[in-house]
Amino acid sequence: MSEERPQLIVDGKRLDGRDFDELRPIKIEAGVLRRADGSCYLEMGRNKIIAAVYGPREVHPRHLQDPSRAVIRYRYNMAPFSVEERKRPGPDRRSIEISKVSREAFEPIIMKELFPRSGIDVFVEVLQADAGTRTACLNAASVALVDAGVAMKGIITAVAVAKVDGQLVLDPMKEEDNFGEADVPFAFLIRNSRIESIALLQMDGRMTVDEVKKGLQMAKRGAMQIYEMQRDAIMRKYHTEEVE
Amino acid sequence: MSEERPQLIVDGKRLDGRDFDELRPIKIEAGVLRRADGSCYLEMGRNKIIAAVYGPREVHPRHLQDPSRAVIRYRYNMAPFSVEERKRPGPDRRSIEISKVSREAFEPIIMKELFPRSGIDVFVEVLQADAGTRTACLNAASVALVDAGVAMKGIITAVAVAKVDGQLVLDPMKEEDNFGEADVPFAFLIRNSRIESIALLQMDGRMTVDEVKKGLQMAKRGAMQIYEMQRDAIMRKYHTEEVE
Amino acid sequence: MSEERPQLIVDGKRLDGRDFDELRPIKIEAGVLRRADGSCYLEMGRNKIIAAVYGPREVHPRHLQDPSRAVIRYRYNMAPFSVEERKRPGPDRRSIEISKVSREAFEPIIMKELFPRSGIDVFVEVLQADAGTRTACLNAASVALVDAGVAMKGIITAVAVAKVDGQLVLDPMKEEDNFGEADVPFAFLIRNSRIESIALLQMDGRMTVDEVKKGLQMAKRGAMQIYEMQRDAIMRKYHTEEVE
Amino acid sequence: MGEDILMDIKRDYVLSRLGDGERIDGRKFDEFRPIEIQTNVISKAEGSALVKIGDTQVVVGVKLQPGEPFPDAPDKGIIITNAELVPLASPTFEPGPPDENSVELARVVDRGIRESEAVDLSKLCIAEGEKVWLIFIDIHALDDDGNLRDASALAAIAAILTATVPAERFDIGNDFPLPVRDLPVSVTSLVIDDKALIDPSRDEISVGEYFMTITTDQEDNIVAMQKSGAYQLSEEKFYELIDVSVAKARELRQLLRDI
Amino acid sequence: MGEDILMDIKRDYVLSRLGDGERIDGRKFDEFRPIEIQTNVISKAEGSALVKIGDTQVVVGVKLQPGEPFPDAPDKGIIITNAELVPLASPTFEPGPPDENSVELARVVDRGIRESEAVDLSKLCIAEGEKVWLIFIDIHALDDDGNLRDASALAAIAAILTATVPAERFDIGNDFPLPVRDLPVSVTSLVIDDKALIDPSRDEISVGEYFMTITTDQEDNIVAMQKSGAYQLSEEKFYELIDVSVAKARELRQLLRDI
Amino acid sequence: MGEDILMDIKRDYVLSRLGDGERIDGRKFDEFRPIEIQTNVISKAEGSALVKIGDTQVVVGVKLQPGEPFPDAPDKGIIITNAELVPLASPTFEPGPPDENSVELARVVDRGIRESEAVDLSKLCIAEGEKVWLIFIDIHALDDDGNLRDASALAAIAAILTATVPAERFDIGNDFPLPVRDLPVSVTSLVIDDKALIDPSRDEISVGEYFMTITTDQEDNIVAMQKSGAYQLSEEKFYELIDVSVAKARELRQLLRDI
Repeated sequence: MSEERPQLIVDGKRLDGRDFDELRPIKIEAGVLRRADGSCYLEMGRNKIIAAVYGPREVHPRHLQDPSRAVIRYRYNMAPFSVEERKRPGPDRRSIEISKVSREAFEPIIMKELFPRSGIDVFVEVLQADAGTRTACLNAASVALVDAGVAMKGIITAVAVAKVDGQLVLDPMKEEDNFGEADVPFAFLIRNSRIESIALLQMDGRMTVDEVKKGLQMAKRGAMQIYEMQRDAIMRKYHTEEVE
Repeated sequence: MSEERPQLIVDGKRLDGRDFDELRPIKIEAGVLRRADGSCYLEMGRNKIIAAVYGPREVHPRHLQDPSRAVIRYRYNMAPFSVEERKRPGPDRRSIEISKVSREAFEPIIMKELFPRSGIDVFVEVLQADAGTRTACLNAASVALVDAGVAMKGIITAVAVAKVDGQLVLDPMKEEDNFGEADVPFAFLIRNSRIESIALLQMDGRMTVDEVKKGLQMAKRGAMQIYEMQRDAIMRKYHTEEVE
Repeated sequence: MSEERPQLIVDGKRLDGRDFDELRPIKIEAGVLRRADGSCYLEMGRNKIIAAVYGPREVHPRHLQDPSRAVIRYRYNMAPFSVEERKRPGPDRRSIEISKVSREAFEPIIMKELFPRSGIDVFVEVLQADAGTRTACLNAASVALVDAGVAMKGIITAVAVAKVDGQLVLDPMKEEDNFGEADVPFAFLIRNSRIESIALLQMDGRMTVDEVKKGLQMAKRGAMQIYEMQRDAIMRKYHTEEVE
Repeated sequence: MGEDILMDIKRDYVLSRLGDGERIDGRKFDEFRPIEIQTNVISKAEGSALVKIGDTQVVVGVKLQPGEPFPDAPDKGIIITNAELVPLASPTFEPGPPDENSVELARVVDRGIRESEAVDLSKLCIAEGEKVWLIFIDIHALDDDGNLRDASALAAIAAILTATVPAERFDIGNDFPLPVRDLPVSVTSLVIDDKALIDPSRDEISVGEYFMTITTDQEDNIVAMQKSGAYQLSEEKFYELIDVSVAKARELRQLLRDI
Repeated sequence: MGEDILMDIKRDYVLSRLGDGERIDGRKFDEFRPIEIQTNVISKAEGSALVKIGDTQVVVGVKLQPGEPFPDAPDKGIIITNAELVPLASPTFEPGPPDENSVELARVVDRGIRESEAVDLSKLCIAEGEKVWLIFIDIHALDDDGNLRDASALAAIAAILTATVPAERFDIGNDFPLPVRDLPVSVTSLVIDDKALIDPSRDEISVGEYFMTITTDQEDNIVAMQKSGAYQLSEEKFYELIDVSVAKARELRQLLRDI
Repeated sequence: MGEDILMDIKRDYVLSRLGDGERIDGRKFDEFRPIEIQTNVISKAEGSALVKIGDTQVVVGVKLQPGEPFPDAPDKGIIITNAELVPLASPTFEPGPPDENSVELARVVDRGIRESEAVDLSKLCIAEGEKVWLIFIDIHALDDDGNLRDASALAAIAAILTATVPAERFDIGNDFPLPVRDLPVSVTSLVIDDKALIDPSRDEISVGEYFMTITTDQEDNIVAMQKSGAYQLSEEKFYELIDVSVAKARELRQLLRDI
């Protein structure tokens, strides 16, 4: 099952025909679950993600409560059938790390002080994975939080940049992630339609300082496009509700 | 270690010489343990079962208490040496399921409202297994509960029926269970020496609707015989105590 | 990787040139950690041990508190790289047993009644192992407890004796432990510079009754030497602090 | 607290309507909510289906890979069924290893498929005694609005029906459809006193978790049964449940044939 | 609460009787409760024994199966000893993975068997470096009325004594008795101040878990010792315990010879 | 309680000094505490290092043993990095399986080594597709006075630098030094509002766990980054952190060259 490294950029285009700074097709729908307080279904390329938010609600056991603010949980989880080789159910080290940094991206943005002693739980399931699941999950979680009516200082929008065949590209898909030189997932706080700060940032691979800086600019442009789609999804949901 | 399927019915008799509606030899003794509040040792064919009841007693940790009634636990467990190939200690998926449906068989029968905030624990150990352990355990647990003096609306009596070589048989032993076409464990609530309702019912295999209905009748007749033996065991225990 | 059994005693000397009743070189330093309330680094032959004491401090969760005295924890742990073949992190059955009997060695000596509701935690890490780790850990833990200022009725000093090539020897190293006939770890309560009683005692191997009794005497002589070094380490620490 | 009171109100409402011989959502006692089956929803899986029964949603993915046979069935494929009640699907589900409810769900679905011999395991031997196909059936709950069990069973058999054995990926010949021999269908009822409500919704279950599941094959044989819940089942009710379950299963089986 | 007070009363009673030089059940200080050994109680096991010491009961089952040897002993069988303190046996035992008491129990019993070389492991090699017999010794507590340790050790060696190596079942020659070379016997005492009570009962242990276990082989050698419990042991008491343990072990060993 | 108040006081003190443009221990904002690297401290390990940064101490041991390669890299050695935040090292560490902090620590250190291709894994194949060298990098915290991450990363690469492949012990040729190609160095800063404190001490961290780690190789390329902690990072601060991290890493790398 050893894989040959394919050429990732041919004639200035990527394997799936995209330009360097082009996102994969994105589909976002808010309010897709009955039981959850807020929810979102999101496709980003071949990724299929579903996010649910529960809360603010009581925290059990009690000693986990914080008397002055809400406690945030974020659980990133992959379905066993979401990847080529069946994944054993339950958290592994990778998903523990992703859950941690994702939670930390949301914590300063959620107005936790409004909900003392309570918990806000964000659960995100990867039903189908195709690179960039952590950023796709952050985008879905963001919409689900808005759908749940959780008060936030802005919205989180996430996208990765990669270096493949020496070239910076936006929103890498599986082959680019597997065979590329570097991968940099970003999440941003967007407020008043402006990117205000970096909420999540990881990186592995090898890039020059200059490439990292350029990558950030590319990611920001991509994030603004995703942000518009997140807004649209939320609008559609409200609109539907009004009509009903 | 692949096993040949044997012929299970020869000349209208079963492998061990039993008639179709005949139980295996049963031996029941109440009050066999010192530490437990109630206990029972039971043999049903080659099954060897020991059951203990503790409670009503305090529940720890406190948040598991129910302020209005007793909390029932039921733990079905197989000793590592109880089966041909050594079983790893600890609960597996099968014993988790058996424990759940067995507990549910007892829950409506135990007068839980009499013991608010307390716990009643039923622990059953399979020391030697030979098919029908879940029904044998229910029979032992029932006697142990009576021995512990736990107030109940009746008694639980359990027995399985199986389909082997196209024939319905009562109380299948190992070979019939392994090579038969279907297995249906039943437990009944018996009250005033009458079967009042079904307390546990599972089934796997393949049977016609008509066979299932006939099987239930066969199980009821078997259960009444077991019930007499449960009664006897309890009587013997009380008698012994009076004599002492 | 099957190993040949070497001759362990040659010309009345042990493999490393020691006499039968000679300890390995010992190095003890108290107060080596900043975060811990008390600590000790100890080498005993090629063993490298570090011990830390935390407490008296609050016990969480609360239901583990004892309203009348301190609760003692003792955790013996081996670093994955401390032994020839990498050890999987986390407690195994051997370290669970060692932790238990080591805790029990300290429990009657620590003045627990002085610290109701609180916890005193002793954590000992084996960084490099070369036989006799449990006794080396006890010696280090003892110094760390004194360094933490925990009130005790005396001090614990530990050493093993072994039988190798038919001969009793003090403080066996790896080869003697692997290929010897018996190993007897002892810990003693020393008070007013006198051995008062046995605090820990285990044994595996094969020895005559007489050998066990002689072994105890040999262990006591060894322990008194170690005790002097423990005292020295504590003195040096106090001295340093005064100078500072 | 508020949660408990709400449950009490719901329960009283369900019971009062039942007293009038009605279900709260106006369904007949033997009527399922609307059912929707989408197959091939997960391209990474060898077979998959999303099933909705009312607002209840579940995805099942089937993955296949070569593995060792059991010693007592050296020439047969192996089915491994697992259910994850992920906390996304209900406020009452908690993260962590499978609890008794997940285990029971997986085992009941597994029994329906196994005992009906829905998959022809004898066609899934690669090298006798050495290598056979392992079939992982993973049940992933998305939204539990009641009766996850029938939704899972339906999604499992639908996913199996559309699954391909990925032989090429493992260099062992050509891909072929997973050989299916039967279409087991489970029908779950909620038993309340002398009534039985097929396909109970979450609100109806506020009355109590008193379930009976009966799974039948395409010849109306019973292949699996499971009474779950702390209640007593009368003999008459049991017979009635058998008959209605057989009848409803026939209807649901038609949906599978239409895939 | 009530539990605690009861314990206090028991402890005071035990201590006051001890003050008069007596044990609460009238036994001599070096006297075991009545001992009963039944072997071959579990036909599914290759060897088994039920031991009762007073009201304390324990079953040990021995199972054998082929497995890989340790790299440093390629031609030797392997002993794996496990103890389950199942919650059936005592109100203080909880379900769950083995705690420190189960682990210690298993390890002390294991050491007695291992260090006395009771089983001739060199006769349990099937193919050097590849396959040897694994001996699983499973201790299953039934009723803990004190001194589970000696009861377990006795049941373990009794089960071993009657065990058969099931070679035929695995197609590796004829069955043969598990080769036994020695009869280790453990003797446990409760140390209270200057007294030592052999084979302490549960009520006596209300005073504290101050145990000393000494295991000897049939030539009166010591093969295992374990001080357990938060107490201090004097040198004199230790010597006394050795002598009494050797003497009692001889008596108990006779029971094994009579099997 | 008292603990919390102490933390508040510390935090206020740190912030007030920061207001004056100073760190509490008088360091410059881009200044590390004194660093000490001792290698070969554990003779049982194939490579090892003890690193102290101020009072923070960590040991890393490297063990090697033959094992199976990954199917998609049949001719490459495998790195397995693990971190134990043992309770000895801090009052806030608890015994038990690795929590999210241990996992993150191990993964960030691992990424630095892996992505810089510090170890030439292609030289660690023993038999293609069958056997390669497994490299276990075990991070063992001893004293957490802040910035365990950089101390661990430094100790890991130092241990690797001095490691020997123990081929002789496994009868596969001669021992040889673990082939090292690069010297990744991580630099962690604490981001407080518009300030960034390199190598934060425990007391400084009382302000909040707002970390940014940037790991670079010997050609000043970035090979790993990790923002950890619930804070917002501005673009300007990010650029500034990159520049200072590259510069500091060069200094630290010199320490590695001097080993």
